[in-house]
Amino acid sequence: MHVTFSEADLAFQEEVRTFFRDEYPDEIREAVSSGEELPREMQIRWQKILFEKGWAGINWPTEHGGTGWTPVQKYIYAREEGNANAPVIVPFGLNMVGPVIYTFGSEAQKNRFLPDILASNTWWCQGYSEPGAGSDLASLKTKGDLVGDHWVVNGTKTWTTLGQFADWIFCLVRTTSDVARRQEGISFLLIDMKSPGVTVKPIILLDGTHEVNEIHFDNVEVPVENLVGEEGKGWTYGKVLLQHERTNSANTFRSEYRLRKLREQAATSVRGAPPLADDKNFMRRLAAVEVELKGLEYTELRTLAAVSSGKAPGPESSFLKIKGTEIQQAIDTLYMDAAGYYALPYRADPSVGEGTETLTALRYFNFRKATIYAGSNEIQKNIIAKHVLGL
Amino acid sequence: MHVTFSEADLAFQEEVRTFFRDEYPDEIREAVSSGEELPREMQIRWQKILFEKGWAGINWPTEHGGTGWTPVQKYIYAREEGNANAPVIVPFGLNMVGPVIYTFGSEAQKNRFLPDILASNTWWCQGYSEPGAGSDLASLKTKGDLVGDHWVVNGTKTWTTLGQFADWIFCLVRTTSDVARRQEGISFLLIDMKSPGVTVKPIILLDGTHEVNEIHFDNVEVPVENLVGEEGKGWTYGKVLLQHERTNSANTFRSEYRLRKLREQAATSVRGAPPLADDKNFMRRLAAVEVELKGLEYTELRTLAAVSSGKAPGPESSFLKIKGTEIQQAIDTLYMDAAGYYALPYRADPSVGEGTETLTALRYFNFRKATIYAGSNEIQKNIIAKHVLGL
Amino acid sequence: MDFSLNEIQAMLADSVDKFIQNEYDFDTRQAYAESDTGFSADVWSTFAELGWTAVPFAEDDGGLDGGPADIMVLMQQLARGLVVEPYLANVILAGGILRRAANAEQKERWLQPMIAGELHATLAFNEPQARYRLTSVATTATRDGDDWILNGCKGVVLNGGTADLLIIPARTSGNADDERGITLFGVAADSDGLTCNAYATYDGQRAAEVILDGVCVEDRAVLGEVDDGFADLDATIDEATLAVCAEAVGIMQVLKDKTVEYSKDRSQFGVPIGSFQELQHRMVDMLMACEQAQSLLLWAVMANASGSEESKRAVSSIKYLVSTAGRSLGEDAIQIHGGMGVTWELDVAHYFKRLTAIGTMFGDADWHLDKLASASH
Amino acid sequence: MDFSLNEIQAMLADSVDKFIQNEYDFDTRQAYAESDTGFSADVWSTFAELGWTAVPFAEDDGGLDGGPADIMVLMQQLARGLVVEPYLANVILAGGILRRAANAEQKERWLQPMIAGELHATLAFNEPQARYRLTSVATTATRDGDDWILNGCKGVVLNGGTADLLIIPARTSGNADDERGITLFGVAADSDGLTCNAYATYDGQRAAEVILDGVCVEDRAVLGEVDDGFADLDATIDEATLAVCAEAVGIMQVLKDKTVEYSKDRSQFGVPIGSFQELQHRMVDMLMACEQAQSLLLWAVMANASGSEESKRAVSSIKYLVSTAGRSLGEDAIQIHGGMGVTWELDVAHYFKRLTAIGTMFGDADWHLDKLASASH
Repeated sequence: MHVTFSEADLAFQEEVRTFFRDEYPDEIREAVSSGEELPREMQIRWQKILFEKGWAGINWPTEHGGTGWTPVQKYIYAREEGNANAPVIVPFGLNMVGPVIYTFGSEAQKNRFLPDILASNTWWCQGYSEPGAGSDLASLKTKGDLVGDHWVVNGTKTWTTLGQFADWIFCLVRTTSDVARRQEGISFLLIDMKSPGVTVKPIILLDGTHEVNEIHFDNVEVPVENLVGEEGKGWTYGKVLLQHERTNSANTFRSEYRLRKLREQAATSVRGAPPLADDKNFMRRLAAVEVELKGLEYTELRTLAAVSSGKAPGPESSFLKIKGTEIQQAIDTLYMDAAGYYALPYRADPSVGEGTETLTALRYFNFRKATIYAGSNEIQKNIIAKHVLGL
Repeated sequence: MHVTFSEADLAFQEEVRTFFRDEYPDEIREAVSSGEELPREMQIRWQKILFEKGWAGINWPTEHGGTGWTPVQKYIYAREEGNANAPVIVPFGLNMVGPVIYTFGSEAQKNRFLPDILASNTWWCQGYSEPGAGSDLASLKTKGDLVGDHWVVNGTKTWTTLGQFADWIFCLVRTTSDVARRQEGISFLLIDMKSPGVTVKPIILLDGTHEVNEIHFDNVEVPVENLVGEEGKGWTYGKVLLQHERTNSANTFRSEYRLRKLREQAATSVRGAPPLADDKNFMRRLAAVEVELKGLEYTELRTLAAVSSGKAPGPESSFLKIKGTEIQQAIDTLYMDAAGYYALPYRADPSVGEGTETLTALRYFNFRKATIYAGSNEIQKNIIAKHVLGL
Repeated sequence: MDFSLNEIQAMLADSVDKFIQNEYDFDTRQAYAESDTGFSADVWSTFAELGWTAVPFAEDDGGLDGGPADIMVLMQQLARGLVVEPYLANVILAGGILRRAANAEQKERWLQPMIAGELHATLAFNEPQARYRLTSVATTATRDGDDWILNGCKGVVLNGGTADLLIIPARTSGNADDERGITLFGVAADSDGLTCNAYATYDGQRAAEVILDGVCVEDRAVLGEVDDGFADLDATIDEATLAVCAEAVGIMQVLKDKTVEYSKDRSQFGVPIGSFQELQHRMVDMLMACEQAQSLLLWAVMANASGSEESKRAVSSIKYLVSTAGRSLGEDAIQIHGGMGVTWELDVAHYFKRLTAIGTMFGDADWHLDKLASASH
Repeated sequence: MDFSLNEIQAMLADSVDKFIQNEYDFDTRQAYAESDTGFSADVWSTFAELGWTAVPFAEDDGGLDGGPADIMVLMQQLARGLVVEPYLANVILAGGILRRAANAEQKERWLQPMIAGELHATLAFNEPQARYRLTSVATTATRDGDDWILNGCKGVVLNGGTADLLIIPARTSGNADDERGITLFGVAADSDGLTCNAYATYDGQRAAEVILDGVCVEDRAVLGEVDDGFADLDATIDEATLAVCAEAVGIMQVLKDKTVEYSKDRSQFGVPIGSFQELQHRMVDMLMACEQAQSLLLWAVMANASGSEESKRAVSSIKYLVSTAGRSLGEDAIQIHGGMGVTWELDVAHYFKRLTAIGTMFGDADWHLDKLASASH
């Protein structure tokens, strides 16, 4: 029983640490620290730096330009990335559609799409949710009719994150309606956002940000060669992504970074006030979240150890999603409460408050979404009740 | 908007206060304070004192020897009773079967049973729950067959509180099995505990106390004149009781008394330790319960004001039951945590610990029942969801 | 014992309710909130015409002689419209000081025009280093002949940007955090040396950072006695706390109702989400939180009105509940609304944001629970 | 990185598991708990024969050279049987001190017979006024020629009534609550002036109040250095904390499993209660609490074993979790079992009581969260 790494892993850790120290540009570092959304061009610049380094395809096999890392290496990488507070990779291309294409796509699709995804030349977005569907994903209504050598797509997708920047969208589309189970008859289509009939309508979130969109498809023609895998099997491909989305949402190292920063902040005087570290109540709440996070870290490590020793990951992803998002929100709340009155100003002059104080409430509001998206936490509990407890 | 009482009510309050000061025997007062279960004879002695004073039938109309008090008077009485830490009245006769008999019973039943109930000459117990039924009361299986001028009763009742002392039991018994709704065909029978075929089997609770029992009926003959009201209408009569049982379970003034005592205790040094009042965390938890209790008190007052102005009480009883028992359990927990290691000794030599310290955990364990009995809190929430929120 | 509204309260509740129903729908509110000043001058005039700005003031001062219960009724109704007009800043905060401390000349100069809706005022009770300590007054006022010179910063001054009059607590003696030595000054917003950096707050309201750099005021700017301003400041903040708690309770009820309604309309997996037991129980918890909050609010208002010794404890109790139960009720409302709950478009998110802002105002849950923990009963 | 058991641990786990399965069912446990001594002497001999009492001791002392991870495995398995034999008192508490502080002669006199199961020992780490402060040692030891005279009280001494040897921390210098000035003494239970008032505890175990009234011991009773006993006491209590946390995690898993099982079997309103969504989500919370607890336990055990600087923080973290999440898990287990959950007859209630007792032991949730709050990271 130990959590020490092998010599090779320690050397890898050193390499990653050096990379983040030396090659993470100060300009981007500061933009991330500001707490504001990272501008698109900085996001792409960073992803291209990773591509140059050969670290864009974390989960990808080497044959497609991926890292081919072991689970332990991925873990080490994620930890260093969190410690460095590096930008969160936009997942839709690299972590979502990429793996679907190299797993289920044709050779032509692989050749056409994978290089640009890896190099962050194309910006992808996700067309899963639909208005009125929410967590009940299989109830989707967007339709594709085969007309000649095109799928003619009609319908609406929603909650499409950063769709306003996207070149391409991957969609679940109902291509056969006469099916026994609602999960059947759904296909996985790749759609060029420049196609005639595609409209992007912003959805403004409660904190005033434009982050998600509604995408309308009005007789959009999609060449048949943009169907991934078999017609009607899209649900199966899509589920693979969802599983990934959930594991990813634990965000352990991001949370660890933020808690550490909060402890540092609490030890100093902000705006001439006594340090929050003198406030036992606040520190107790902080400590209670630290305990939960440490538990989650070791739960992840246990999952990792199981995966490394060849066991398939199970519904742990639901567990990690629930705990991870609960902890994220608890941290958001602590930051907001630490700011006191200075959480109130809305995108005020930066001279108001100190550091990121005036953004704390906005983040708190924005991240209420964390327990809703990617299958609400209630849905995750239903999954655990059924698949783990057998209820 | 005011909570002041009328002159007459204030005079009544003074009378009640004087009564508890002067006529509540020290011996019983000390026995109650000890935290141990009150011996049967003291319980009866106290109830007879109330009877002599004319205060036994709090809810009873004057024609049957009741007080005829207004809702405000009952409220004042309950408050003074709580402040005095007077014994809790055993409810089965005075508060439960009594009202059923004077409301639905025959003249003969009224004459036969009511005087002894009022004078606490007979000890009653309740036969509602059955093994395996739990909160699903209507699933009861105890059967009564009409044979000549007797109901022949077979079956088992459980969780019968203090049934080991009882002279009589009132029971819900299925007398017709061919019914459209399970709530039909149930009758309300009064059964002499000395009848042949009645056996009382103790159930020991997790704290080691004998408080509840299983009552077996093996061809017990019950004279037809012991059927209350109409055959098959017992559910309706029984529901009246349950409503009462729930309101009663708020126990606001008992909780208030216990919190006040706990604050006093915290201000003093126990076993030479620094006063708990110096422990900000403990006092914060205590204060948070005080807030909840004050809210409950005013919720009760609002209900009382509504009832006084002629509005019928609604599903508030479920609300009061949930909050009241949650608060009771929170107070139990505080007492146990205050005792620290000295909650551990089990019925030890009284020289171990101070005051009631060694009984605190036992009470905590025993009162886990509070959120289970009288319709579990989950059932109460179902009721509110349906009848108040319309879900 | 009577919890019903008296005739005047019932009329007040009814008139606010009608106003919200007829003239203050959500889109209108949003338009006012996004306007330059953050509220509608016309609506504010209407408030004055309807006498709402006069409620807590003495008849001799042109008021309606109302008390905490009347303010409670009004605030609980205004909450339903998420009203952005500066009632709290003008009537409760500045008004609370003026009512208590102003002399006849000051009332004529400041209070009466404020009641008439012609002068905007606010109370700068907060400083950047203060967190929730009212006594943390680092702003100084020093004698300069017959005048006073004020120096310091005031933080998150509610509606500071549109106020004509700023009431400034300043230290005239004593040490940081002493109660004694705080003096209240009425300072015109256009005074030399006064800078006001105004901004929107996340709840659709407005506030400002105010810098006083050698601001010179005459002696007649002093409200009440020199060095003795704390008691009035403290009493005013207690009233303001009750006022925002009444608003919060109103918001909690709206959020609860809207969530229950939504759960009946919204279907998932072929059934209304309100049929899921776990959500049902959560909505029952929301209902119970509303009832507890309403109960504590009544207690606190009556205790405050009667000047009972319980008053401070009651105020901290309702504020603690609003900050804790209000927060979890708000979070549940958003969660049950799902994706829709986190959009700007839906009013629910804006009720939630206002409720969150109130949670912090005049002391958060920790602050008030600390007071309750050390209170003797 | 490897969380699997090594060969010895797997064998240990397996042998305890087999023992519980075959020889320690619930009725047997209850009979032992209700016997005069509160445990079975035969079972204790078996423990010694199987080498379980030897686990944490050095090979030179007749031990198996095991570490915290081995103790964790053992305690987590013993938990499943709610074992009442005094493993904690003898092996972890008294053994922890003897292992660290005893000289060769003392080891031969006390440690080896204890490992052999022939001598019962315990550590009287608590005093009536101490609450959870280990430093609160008011019991005094004063020099009397070559001997020491002990006076004072020790409270809730685990298995004090059946111990032959009591290890008594006593103050030989310094003031109340000083770390320095505490000396550890090995005192025979039958010493003149030592009174032991033994009683059962609510979790089916035993404890005692011990009064030392001029108890005279020779100098060779001193374990370790005079005045310098605190470090060994503190390290032993950390290990004991981990041991009871491992037991608690074992109990939590049992309670979770039994509750899930019960909810499948038990029907109400014509369906298994496990089909009610609200209960399902609560059982998911129970599962998640078990996973978090298991994770923190592993962290704490590894940190303690490696003597890492995180060790204290890790111990407080798992104890805090066990005391809070354990409590609510236990309460939920009882609630979901309904009426059956509050009966003596069902084992569930007894697991719950033991879990509650552990919640208090070596510091409750508040105590450990305070430590975590002020820890620097």
